[in-house]
Amino acid sequence: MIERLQTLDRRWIFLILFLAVAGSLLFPHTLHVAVEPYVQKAYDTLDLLKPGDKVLMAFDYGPSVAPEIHPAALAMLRHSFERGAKVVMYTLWNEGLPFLDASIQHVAVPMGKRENIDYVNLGFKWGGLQGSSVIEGMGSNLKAVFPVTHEGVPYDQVPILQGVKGYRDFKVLIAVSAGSPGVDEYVRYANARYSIPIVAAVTRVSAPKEFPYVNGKQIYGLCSGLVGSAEYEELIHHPGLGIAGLFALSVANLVVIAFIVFGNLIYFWGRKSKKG
Amino acid sequence: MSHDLGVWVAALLTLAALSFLYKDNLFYRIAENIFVGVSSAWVFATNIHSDLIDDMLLKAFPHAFHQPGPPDLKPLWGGLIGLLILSRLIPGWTSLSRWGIAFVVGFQTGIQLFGAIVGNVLLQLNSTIVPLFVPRNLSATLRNGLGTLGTFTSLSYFYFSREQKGWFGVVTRLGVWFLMISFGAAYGSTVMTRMSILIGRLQFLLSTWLGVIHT
Amino acid sequence: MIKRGVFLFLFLSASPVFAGDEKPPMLAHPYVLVTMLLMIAILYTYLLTAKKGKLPFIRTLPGLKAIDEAIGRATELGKPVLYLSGLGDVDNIQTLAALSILSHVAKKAAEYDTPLIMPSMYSVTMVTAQEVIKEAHLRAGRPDTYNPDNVYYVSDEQFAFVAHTNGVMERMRPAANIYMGAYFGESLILAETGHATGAIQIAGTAETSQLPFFVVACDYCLIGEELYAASAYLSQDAKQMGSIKAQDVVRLIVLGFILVGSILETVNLPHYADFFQKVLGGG
Amino acid sequence: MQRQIPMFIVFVSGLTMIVDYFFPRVPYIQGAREIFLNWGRIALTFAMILGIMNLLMSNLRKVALRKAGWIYNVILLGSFALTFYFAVQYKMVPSGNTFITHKGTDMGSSGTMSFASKIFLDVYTPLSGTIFSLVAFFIASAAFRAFRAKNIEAILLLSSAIVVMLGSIPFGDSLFAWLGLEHILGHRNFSWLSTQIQQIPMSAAQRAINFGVAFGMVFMSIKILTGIDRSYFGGGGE
Repeated sequence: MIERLQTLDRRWIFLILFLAVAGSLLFPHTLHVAVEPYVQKAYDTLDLLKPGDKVLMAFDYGPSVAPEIHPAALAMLRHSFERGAKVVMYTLWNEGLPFLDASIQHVAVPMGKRENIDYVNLGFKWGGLQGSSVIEGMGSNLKAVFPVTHEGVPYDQVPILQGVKGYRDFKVLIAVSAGSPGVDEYVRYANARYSIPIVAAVTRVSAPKEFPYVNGKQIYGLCSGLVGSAEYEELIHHPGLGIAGLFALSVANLVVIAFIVFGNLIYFWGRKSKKG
Repeated sequence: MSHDLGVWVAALLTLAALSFLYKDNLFYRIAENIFVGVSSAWVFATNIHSDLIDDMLLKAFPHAFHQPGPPDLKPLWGGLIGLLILSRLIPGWTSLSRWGIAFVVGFQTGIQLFGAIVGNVLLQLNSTIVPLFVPRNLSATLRNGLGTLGTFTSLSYFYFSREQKGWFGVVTRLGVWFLMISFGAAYGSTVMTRMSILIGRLQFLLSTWLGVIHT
Repeated sequence: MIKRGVFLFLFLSASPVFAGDEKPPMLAHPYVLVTMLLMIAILYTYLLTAKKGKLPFIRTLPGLKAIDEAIGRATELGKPVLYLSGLGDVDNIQTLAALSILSHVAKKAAEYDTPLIMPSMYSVTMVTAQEVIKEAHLRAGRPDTYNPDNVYYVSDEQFAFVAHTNGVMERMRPAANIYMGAYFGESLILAETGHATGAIQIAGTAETSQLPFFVVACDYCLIGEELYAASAYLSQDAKQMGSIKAQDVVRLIVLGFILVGSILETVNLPHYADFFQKVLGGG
Repeated sequence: MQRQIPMFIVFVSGLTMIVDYFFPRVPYIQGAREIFLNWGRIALTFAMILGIMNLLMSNLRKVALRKAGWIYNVILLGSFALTFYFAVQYKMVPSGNTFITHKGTDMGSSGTMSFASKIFLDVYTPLSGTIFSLVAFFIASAAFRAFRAKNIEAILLLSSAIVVMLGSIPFGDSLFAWLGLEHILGHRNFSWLSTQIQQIPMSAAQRAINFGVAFGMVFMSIKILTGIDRSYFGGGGE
């Protein structure tokens, strides 16, 4: 019995997890969230924006992690627009473009924002090389990196980009980032050299890596994972995908904890029966 | 249930990829090979557009693309370096290809050098140094003390030129404990991330494809 | 004494920080320059000492011994060894460290005549790895057994690469999986699939976010900087060993800074807090 | 000679970046950074051709030799050709059309989409997401087999993992209200404890790792620039 449990076929574990998550999606509950200080900090930073301030926003993520941070991107974009800021958007991930587009469709267009005046989509530039090349380059000469917008309008003809040279012309950089190139490179090259404040939304997994940067005031606020997204949605009073996924997420977490406990029970039971 | 062919394709591919959990099988293998083919072609094509066309050809020959502005021939040098790297396709030309690689490695290394010094040494050092005792604030004192102790001992763990024995062994052991707590916490916080990806896929299957839930 | 040192440092770095639109100063980022020159000086001191034949002591890293054992086991079982150099291109220092370690692994594998499989995510990494392995075969005295088909490109897309590598693990059942270099979201997919196929697994990465997974799921794991130390340790090359020693000296300096700095912060010496806030912070 | 020229190139291109960073007023070098970065991007795209050639050739060879499972190589080649054809011809003029004209709802839109974007949305996206989602399952299996409390280190690892997991779910606190943690910690609870763990010991250890990684990076960079380390040639140390 013990041996069988100790060498339990992991496919049972897979099945249990699958059923738990699918079940909690089929029978959902609404949960309320308490806001973490880092998310509050992010909110407070963006809340300081004044009408006409320019914001740079990077959509550096792909479909694989979108469920986690895309809601945060939408919420932060909405918040910036609510504060009257003008947003310059781009992506260094070739997979990020559909999400950039979707964000415009879901947030900018319904809010009546005008393309190239209230926001602009600079499109995709391959970050490659850990992104340092592009991220470095954008600091002193944004135009060299993005000569035309995604829709093909030359840089100089875009009203929102008038007089914009590099990072120093923006109040804040919102980095929605799932890896490299992403927030680490922004800290290392954009913040270190041009001291542009960064507000970041990252996956839960890379969040701890950013904590020292937040404590070191290199990042001004951090929204991590689906929970962070949900908290931000709560702060701007606009529930969305973030809050919707929370219940299933909590159940999945409990299942994993149960497996750790279960694994240990078997381990100790096995040791005891060996001794005895 | 969806009537969109695309959604069906996506759903079937999702199931094929998930089937790997049961065991390696025909469907997984098909999905795997489709994925490798599609993704490499996709990335290649995107890069051709963004770097070869936008960054090189468009700048060097704007008129050919009906764009205004004087031609800037500098990006063609990038193309030349690229051709150098490619030259290894010709037998016996491998050394030329190293020249190209050397250029890329060289300037990138230069940037990483000061990037690491600024971002990861100086600024980190700056935020590590905190007062060890804050008057009339026990929690801040504890927090700063523990944090400094953690950084100090974990950093000692990576000291290579001394055997981890005696008093130094005690220090590094403490460092390992801090590392383990950190790894555990990172694992715990990752569960959230990864589960939300699974949730995203299941939401797609249950709502977009089957239509049994509404998100 | 410390105060004088601080003032010297301040004096050296007295020029203003470079700002984008102003006319740039002759010397921007002086503190960074000083730090860099200091590090170079330390490196060269220890390189010269090591070159004179005085090899510094470096403690053993358990994961490294395991590499040789794992290759040995693969040979006994008649199964291949899988080596991944991570998801970075050659411009990533971790990849370069991984290629350095590869040169050792490939030599061992060539000596034992065990096939080494290496799918790669980037073209240039693939090309470089091919050269590393070819040369390892030469050094092992078996140039004939080098098979370039075992080192190949898959796709620049992370998960296509992973999907393929998973398939390789399931089908070829390598007896040893060695993951060195930069890894991201896929670390646990690789490590758990590898575990299920019964392979010995040795990992090494400097990606902090992925370390937990490798630590939990692999048999051995090189943590952070150990990855860089490993390549030096394996080569037993005087210059590489000297640089590890130099790294340790810098570490001591940083430890000293933390200790002294915290104490000075605590007693709140005038000028001192300013020094760290403004001078270091202004990088 | 074979080694000297590339070493020289590495040194010069690296030094240019360093000089540009520290001495921004040096003529000729000023602005070299941007130009080099641009060249690097272009060069690496050329380099991609090496990999693509390798992929295509090895698969073609397997098909030609009718090696076991060659039909899979046909699938790979076919999907490559199809995607490449549509993706590359879609935006021949760089300005103008959008590469992906996906304007609509989340990930399942209809309307006027190019075939290239259909491939992206219906093949690339689900596969990438699903392969990634496998991690969720492996997290559970690793939790079951690898988190055994064998020694102090393992106990620390698993207890901090459990606390953080409980702390990050919204009802983690209420679930364990019966433990009476509030009475011991005041208003504080699991989410508080989890935040503390992440902010103090975890942050400290991560910082130590980061320091080490940075030292490694700095020294490796110096070694590469000065030609002490030549692993990028494929030659190891010497």
